[in-house]
Amino acid sequence: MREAHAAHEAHAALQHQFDTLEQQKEASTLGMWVFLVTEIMFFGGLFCAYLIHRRQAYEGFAEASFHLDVGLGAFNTAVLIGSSLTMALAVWAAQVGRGKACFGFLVGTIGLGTVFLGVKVVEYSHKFHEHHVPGERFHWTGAHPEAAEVFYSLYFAMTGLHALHMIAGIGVLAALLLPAWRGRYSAAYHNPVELTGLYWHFVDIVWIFLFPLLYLIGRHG
Amino acid sequence: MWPDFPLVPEAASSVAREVDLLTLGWLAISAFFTTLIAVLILVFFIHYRRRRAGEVGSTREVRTLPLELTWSLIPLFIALGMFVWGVDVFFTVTEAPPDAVEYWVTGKQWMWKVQHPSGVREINALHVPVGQAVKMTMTSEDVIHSFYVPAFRVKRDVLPGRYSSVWFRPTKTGRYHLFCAEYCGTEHSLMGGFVEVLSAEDYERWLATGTTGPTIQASGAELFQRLACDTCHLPGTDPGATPLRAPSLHGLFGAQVALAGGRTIVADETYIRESIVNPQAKVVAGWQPIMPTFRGQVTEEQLAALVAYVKSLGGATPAVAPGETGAEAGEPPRAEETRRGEPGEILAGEEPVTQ
Amino acid sequence: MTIATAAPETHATPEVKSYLGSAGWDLKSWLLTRDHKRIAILYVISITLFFFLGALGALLVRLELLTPAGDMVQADTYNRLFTLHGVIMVFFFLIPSIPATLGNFLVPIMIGAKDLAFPRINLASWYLYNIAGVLVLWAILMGGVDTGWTFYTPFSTTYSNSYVTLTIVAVFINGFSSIFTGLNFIVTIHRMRAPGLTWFRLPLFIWAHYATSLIIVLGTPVVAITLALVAVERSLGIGIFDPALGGDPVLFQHLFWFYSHPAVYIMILPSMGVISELVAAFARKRVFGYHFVAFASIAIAVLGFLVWGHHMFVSGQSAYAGMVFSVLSMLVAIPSAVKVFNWTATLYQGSISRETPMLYALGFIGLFTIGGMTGVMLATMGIDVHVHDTYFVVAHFHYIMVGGAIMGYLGGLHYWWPKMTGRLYPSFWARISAILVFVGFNLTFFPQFVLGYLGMPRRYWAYPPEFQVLNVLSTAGATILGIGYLLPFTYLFWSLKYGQRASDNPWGATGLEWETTSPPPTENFLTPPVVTKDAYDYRDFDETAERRPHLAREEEEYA
Amino acid sequence: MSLHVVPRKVYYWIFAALMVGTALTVGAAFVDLSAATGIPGLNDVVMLGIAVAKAVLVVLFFMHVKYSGRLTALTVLSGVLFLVILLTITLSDYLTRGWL
Repeated sequence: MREAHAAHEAHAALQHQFDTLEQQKEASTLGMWVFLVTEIMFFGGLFCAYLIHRRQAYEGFAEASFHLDVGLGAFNTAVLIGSSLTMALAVWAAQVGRGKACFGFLVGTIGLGTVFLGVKVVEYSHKFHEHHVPGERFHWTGAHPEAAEVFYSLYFAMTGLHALHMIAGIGVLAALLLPAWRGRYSAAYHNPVELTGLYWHFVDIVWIFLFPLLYLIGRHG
Repeated sequence: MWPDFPLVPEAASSVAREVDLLTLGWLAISAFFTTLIAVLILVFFIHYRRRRAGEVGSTREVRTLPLELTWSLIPLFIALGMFVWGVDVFFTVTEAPPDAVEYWVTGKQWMWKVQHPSGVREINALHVPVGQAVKMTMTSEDVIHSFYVPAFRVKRDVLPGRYSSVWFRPTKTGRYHLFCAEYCGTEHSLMGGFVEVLSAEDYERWLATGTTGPTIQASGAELFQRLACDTCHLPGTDPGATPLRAPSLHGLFGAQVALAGGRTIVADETYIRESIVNPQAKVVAGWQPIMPTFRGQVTEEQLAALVAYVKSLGGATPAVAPGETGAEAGEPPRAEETRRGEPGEILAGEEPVTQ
Repeated sequence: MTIATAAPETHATPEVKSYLGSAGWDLKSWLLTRDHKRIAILYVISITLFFFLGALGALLVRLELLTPAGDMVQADTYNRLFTLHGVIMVFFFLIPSIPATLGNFLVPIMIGAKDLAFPRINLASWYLYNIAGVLVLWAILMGGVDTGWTFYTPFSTTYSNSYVTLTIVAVFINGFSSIFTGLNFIVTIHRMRAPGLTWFRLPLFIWAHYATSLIIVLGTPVVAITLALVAVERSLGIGIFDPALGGDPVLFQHLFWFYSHPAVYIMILPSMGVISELVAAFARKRVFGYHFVAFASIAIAVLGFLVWGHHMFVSGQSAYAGMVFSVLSMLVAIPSAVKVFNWTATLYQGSISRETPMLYALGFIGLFTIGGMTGVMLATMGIDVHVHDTYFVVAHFHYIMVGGAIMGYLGGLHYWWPKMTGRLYPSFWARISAILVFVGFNLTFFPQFVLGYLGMPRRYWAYPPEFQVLNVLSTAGATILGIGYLLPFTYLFWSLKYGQRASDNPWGATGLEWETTSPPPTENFLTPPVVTKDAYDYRDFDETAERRPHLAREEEEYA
Repeated sequence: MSLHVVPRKVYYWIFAALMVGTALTVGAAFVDLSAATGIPGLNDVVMLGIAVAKAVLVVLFFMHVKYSGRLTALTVLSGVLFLVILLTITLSDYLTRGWL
């Protein structure tokens, strides 16, 4: 809430509807969190569909999941966690006003994100060649063809939506590069980096759940 | 009620009065509260009307808690009481009694196809004897439909890919609307016809006018042989015989089935149907997933016959004597002769719903 | 509530420019505005267009139903008409109606802020709404969609031969427009309240909008992804919902109603907020049981998420899940009942005016009571089996959405119109229209309760002849209702140019919005307000003699 | 609210914990825990448990919820709560289908 005595801080980034940078920062942070709640529910619909279908056709899901590459999935998990680390460090660098370091960590985050997407492209093209992409050309030689198609429908929906979020995240990160290089972020003003960080970590969390749910069904069997 | 302008549909089933009573109960409560609110608003509106410009209402501080509790808790208790009553009526309406005779219904855009236990079939019409509890086991060939007979106060969605059921015991002879209540496409409003409730003798007479064919279980048994199901599942022979390639179907219906993968499910109509069209979905523990799918080879009505046959092999519901099905299994298919109407055709003597 | 420092006669200072003209009148200044008040006006224009389009659909539907036979339009056309009516009214009118217009205009003013927290997102919301609107119009012009607004699978995914995907894209985009509004409100209410404006000093309109925003933010994403899956399933032939491909249509219903039941509360809660304001202002009395009404809004928002399965008692859902949904539905009725009782109790010992907004408010309470009572009837499992998907349901939700939400919208529009435009409307015609709407509404929808209990299913193009009398009554009522809607459109439009100029506080009401000029300046207040009182505090009302010039209308009325 | 700069060391530790968690998840997937303990579905429980723990670490430290106000925590929890409502109530329908 605004302070009655608050004087207007003369800062270029302060928008007219706010009294202080502090109020602006708190508002935008809350806004990002509320947005992330909508994202939870957005992915939540898919997780719900996944849960019900997996319960109905567990054996088929396990069978289909065997055809995913655990190595690539685990590698990508590690890559994404690494990108979360560089993202957190980028926020740190912005907070302490080290623009060049912030720039470096942002580049690192973008790089790891790109690696993740690259691996995803490799995985998708495998699926495409094996005709495991649902639709007209879907072809399944093993058991449970119907459940396998449902599984891959959900696989592509969930990882595809996740990848779209990654791409959007990389776009936003790229927009931060120039201001970071120019040292625009400081202890007083680093909100764009921090909010992008929240978003990036959220995307990481989604993958933390997607990895065991999609790649690791019934592997012990 | 005056006859030309009814406010309540005819009550022609054993549960209709109970539903009406429940509705009447709620109506009384609704009328009480609505009248209370309306009268209070009108009285206050007149009595406390503004009499001069700038007048202000009472600014006295009042203790609100006692009133708030009163008007939260009283409606709460009423609502919970009505909930219990509603659940009670719901189970009366939905739980079929054990003596219910099973009919098989298939919905498709935009008609109802009914198979009587005797094997007689009809389209967009349903003839049932008065006083007899009947249970419709229903599925859909395409989209979701809903089987609705207002005079019986029963309704149930009919879904593709699984069976649902509705039951009723007609108490009055007569002709009642049969509607599709779940929007199902272009001719949704034309998907329906009439339920004719006949006296027992009239029903027998009506059945006799159609060409008699094998019972639904018998046509299922015939189909079972024609599709060579028996080569693996062996049900025609000794119920005790041990099949080699597939589990025996004797006593299957209603039983607990252990699946490969560790789960246990109850073998209901939907499971048996799924095992025919998508055999690998739920494989019985200890058996190989070698059964081919019959999707596309059997119609939804033939599936119903197969399921009815498997049900008749014993289980939780009263079974048809094994000898009976075995004897009729060899008869040639008679399905075509017993049809009482073509798709879209409206049976003689019945007006289209829409004039 | 009052302003400690602001001069009360600010409207008299001629140099104060209102938000309407301060940035110029050119189109560009409006289309690129970030002023929440201007965006509210833009939204009023947009939703009014869609309202009349949806109403046209309703009119044609009612005309077709004059006769039992399907004789005016083809069955297929009829199905596209009621779908048009449903999609437009639900997604493009009712959901944005109050939040995006009155809420947008009033939330910042009522909490003493200069604007919403994210003005650009607010403008983006309006643009998304219009993009979605253009897409849905495009779908309609190409031939429309025939799934009903519920998009039930597998009909929508596999069998319908209409523009389902395009419509879904439109609804999807519109969902984000809605989310942007909700997100903005939550942040604004949390972070931008004026000094001294604690949570329990907030007007109940704000509480209602906060609760609404929670539902929007938590529910809308689920329906967005669900409809996206329907579109993908339709285009690529994957099988999430179609049983022929291994899918599950009941799963669709769960996901759909998880949003679409709470969506009913998105429509009714803001309206309830409006009614609280109206009842307090026109009885000149603090709302009885303020805290209970405030918490009732939050309770409705939360409990509203636990009851979606009462749309599915006969769908093949388990009877036990049905029981849970049924009992929870009984619970959600209680906070609604609490509100109705509190509004009624507010009238007691009030000073009740007969201004138009109050007529709408009292009409709302009566109609909402009927809508609510029939709602719990539908949540009673034994009754729902019979009346599910019949005209009983149609009548019930129109009592909530038309008798509730639209009455609230019209009441609110008439209440804040002088504030928004600076003009008064002719109160004689306004009262006539309020009465016409009330009478026409009841005549339209009350017969439908009877029709439904008699067994007439909804979405029927042709029906058995014995249902004709009631259908004719209903269509007759719809005609009156239509006139009742055209009247305000006409005189409100007229008032923009010819209406008497409104004073800052023409109703003599409390609330920060009445402390600023009519219409307000761009940043809402000339002096940042500080709040020292509770909402609806009329204790000092008579002492402020300088208010009297504002009450010229009232002096006339009660001379 | 004053600015809270989290020391870099914390981030490195969290990163290490997340990597260990990932390794454990993969490990848990390939060992038949149900056979070893007799608890059905234990593998899935363990894997999801680790995933939840990892998510909590990310939320608390990388996303600074540990250092933020109650409102932030409440926002996160409400999101999770309503997701759980969606999942459990929907699932409860499917789990109780056979009861009648």
